[in-house]
Amino acid sequence: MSPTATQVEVQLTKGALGPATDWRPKGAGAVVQFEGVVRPTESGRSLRGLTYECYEPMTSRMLGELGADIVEEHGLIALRVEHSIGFVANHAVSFRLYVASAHRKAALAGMDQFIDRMKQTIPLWKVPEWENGDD
Amino acid sequence: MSPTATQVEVQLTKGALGPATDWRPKGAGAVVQFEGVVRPTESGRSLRGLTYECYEPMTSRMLGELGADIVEEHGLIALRVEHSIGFVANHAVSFRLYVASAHRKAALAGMDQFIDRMKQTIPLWKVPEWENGDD
Amino acid sequence: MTTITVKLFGPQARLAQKREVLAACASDTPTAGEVLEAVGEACPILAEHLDNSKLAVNHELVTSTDPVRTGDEVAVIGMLGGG
Amino acid sequence: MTTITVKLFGPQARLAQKREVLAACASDTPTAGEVLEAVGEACPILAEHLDNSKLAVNHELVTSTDPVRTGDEVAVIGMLGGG
Repeated sequence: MSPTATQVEVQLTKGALGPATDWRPKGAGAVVQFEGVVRPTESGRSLRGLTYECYEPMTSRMLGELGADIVEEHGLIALRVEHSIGFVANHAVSFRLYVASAHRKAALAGMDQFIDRMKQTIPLWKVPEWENGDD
Repeated sequence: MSPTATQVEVQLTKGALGPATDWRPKGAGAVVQFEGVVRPTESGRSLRGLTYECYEPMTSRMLGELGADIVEEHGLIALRVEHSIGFVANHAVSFRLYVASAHRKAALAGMDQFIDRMKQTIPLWKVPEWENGDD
Repeated sequence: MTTITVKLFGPQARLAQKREVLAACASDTPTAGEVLEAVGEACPILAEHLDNSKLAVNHELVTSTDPVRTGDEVAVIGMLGGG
Repeated sequence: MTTITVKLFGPQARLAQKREVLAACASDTPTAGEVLEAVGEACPILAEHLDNSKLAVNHELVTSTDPVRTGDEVAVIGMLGGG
């Protein structure tokens, strides 16, 4: 069975992500939510935040394809990914991944693998904005 | 460094858990939230829900000790566990675990291990309430 | 001969249809293992479901050789993979 | 001789201080590998940062032997472990 469109949702948002929603697909026994928060330092240097760039429509399409692959490989019920585009200040949320499955192990494994592959294959970049001046 | 009380929070609640809160400890780069949802069938039989029992104060104390162990072993920033006591109907949330860390891998590994050990060692029981009559 | 009141929880309490069992031990100074065995004798339907169980004495898990004394609060902590 | 306009993103765009590079290829029918090499020649500061990069041609990742044609939309997809 190949995943349907309704099982995978992708949303790119300008700036920091808003609060999480009560996402709980029917039939799920385990719902896991991962949030990536911008940290104020990188390699010991102080940041103001990060600027994210995408290459649409390729970015959304590839995130959707990756989500569908992960849903299928791990037998998940549904997956939703939210990512910021543009500047996100320290301490704000720039990435949120929701995964729903019947059981916990599949949800956690699918989540981990989605993020690994996202970093390797998705056209989505981050640029550090240093605290003092340009780079 | 052994974890401080403020790093680990335990909350047992009568009935289904309410909505998740915006839990995001200072310094966290990765915040993961796991929800356990009561599923309407078990071993092919229909349920009305599950009844959870604890043995206080042992249950809360051991959850706190487990949380502190996991925080220390995985170098986490903080951990919060919420669990229902009493009857929880199908499709409602009976368990929620939040884990915060600097990076993703530690958060996911700590979460997985907390739940594994919780099932093995914590005095917290579930009893199925079957759809038709008693058991 | 000592009789210890032992609390039951969860699936074990359902199975036994009671929340407490009186465990009659031959010894005046029974070990936790002897108390657990006496629980199975007092409530045979539980006997085969005690393999993964431990006793808590005064809210602390103990091993089977630890002593149980009259007046201790004793509970069967059965681990059935719930949660 | 073909000149291909190639888009840059993220850290690579910052490094090059531009969002597009004109890649001059000797061949009239260059491969993606030749275009990527020409990007490094046109913008030497990028050359050592193209090892983990691929080209996207019309929003599809291609391999280094795939052809690039005039009029294609071409972008460097550099993977730097972001996200």
